Amino acid sequence: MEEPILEIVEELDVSGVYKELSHPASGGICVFIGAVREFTNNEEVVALEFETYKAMALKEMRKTVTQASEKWPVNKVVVRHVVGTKKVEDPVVVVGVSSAHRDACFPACRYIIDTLKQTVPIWKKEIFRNKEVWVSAHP
Amino acid sequence: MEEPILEIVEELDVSGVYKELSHPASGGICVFIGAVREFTNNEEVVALEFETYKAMALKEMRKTVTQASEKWPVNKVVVRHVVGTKKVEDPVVVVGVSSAHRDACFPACRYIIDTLKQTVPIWKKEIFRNKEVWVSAHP
Amino acid sequence: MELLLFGIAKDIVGRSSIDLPSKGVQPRSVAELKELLIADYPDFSKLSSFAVAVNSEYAGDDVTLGQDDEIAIIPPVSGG
Amino acid sequence: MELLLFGIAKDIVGRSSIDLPSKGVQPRSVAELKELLIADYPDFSKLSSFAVAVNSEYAGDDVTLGQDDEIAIIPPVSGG
Repeated sequence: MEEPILEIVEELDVSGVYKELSHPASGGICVFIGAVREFTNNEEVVALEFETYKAMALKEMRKTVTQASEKWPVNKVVVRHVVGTKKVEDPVVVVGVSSAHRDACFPACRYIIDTLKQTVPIWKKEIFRNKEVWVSAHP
Repeated sequence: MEEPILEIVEELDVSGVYKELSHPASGGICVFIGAVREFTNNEEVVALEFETYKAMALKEMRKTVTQASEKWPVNKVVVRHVVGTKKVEDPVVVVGVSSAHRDACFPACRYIIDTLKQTVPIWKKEIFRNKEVWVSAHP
Repeated sequence: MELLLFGIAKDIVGRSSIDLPSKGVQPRSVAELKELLIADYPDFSKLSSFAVAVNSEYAGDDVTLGQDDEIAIIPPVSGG
Repeated sequence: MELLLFGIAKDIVGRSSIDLPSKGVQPRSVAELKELLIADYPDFSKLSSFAVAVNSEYAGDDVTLGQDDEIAIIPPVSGG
């Protein structure tokens, strides 16, 4: 695996991710983009606010990508997550993996986004019309 | 599912696929890009040449996408495949799916590319330095 | 009855389409068409497999062929 | 010893960091820190869970805390 691109950014432009993942030995590229949805449990979401513990988030991203590269033969990896306030349809995270065959890039991409959501210290507050809720904070 | 975008194209620009898949009810977008690899069985590939039976290819793409939309709740789908001669690192196919959650877009995207490779009448010739081979034609 | 040829099928026959009947023989079904092709072009029997499409849909061996059908030989596909 | 607070932990305490010792009590381990926090801010006991990071690594209850460690409260994460 080449050195992965791991970033916390204020603005996320996903249009160039393909170029970053392109590689002469990669026949397959899998990209996941997470975006702000309009409704949560039938309540209209006005915005999402993301906060992170940046130094630790980058460390945890690196651990996750290393684990993925030990499980599957991947060539290039990009993980970018936003901080700040995001509106409906804005992208908030992009995970991209390139590998020789799609048997590797699909599960590696899925593994990285699944693990990121469980371990990387990033917190999301849902802003509704009349309230704000830190996601998953309470049982 | 909205009307899918199904195309056979001479030039494939994947940078705008995210915008085409963006949707207020879609929290997850999964994109697969197939690209030309440099080596097949340790032989250097100079180029790939793609040929298609276009009318049938578009029909088969539509069947595949319909099947995927019956299996998983997807919002938008894009399938674009190239024809003509492509060089190493050129993208040759893009499959993109957006859905409320990633539990739908990942398997739907995988299903579409897997099925496309089995049923859609597109043929690939590998051009090596000293020979040309129609892929999968012979046992 | 026009027969479209793609990929290696085109290379075997040397043309991208042929008119049937071939040598006066008119295939009435997909199975007969396949037999006819293998008889005329033995290289078809060396392929991993090949399918036939009638009016741009995969067609099984028992599908009958009509004068106005668009028929295509579909060698093993390899897109993506 | 500085304690960093994020997400709902920041809201509960009302600040993004606090200096320890708190009320003269100096936690010697992650477990002691958690007890201290819950005693001072009972709302911590209402969370689904919360973890502690020492020098930006997740730390189990028995990890000891030194004066120069960077310690952070990690409420349930929800990125992506």
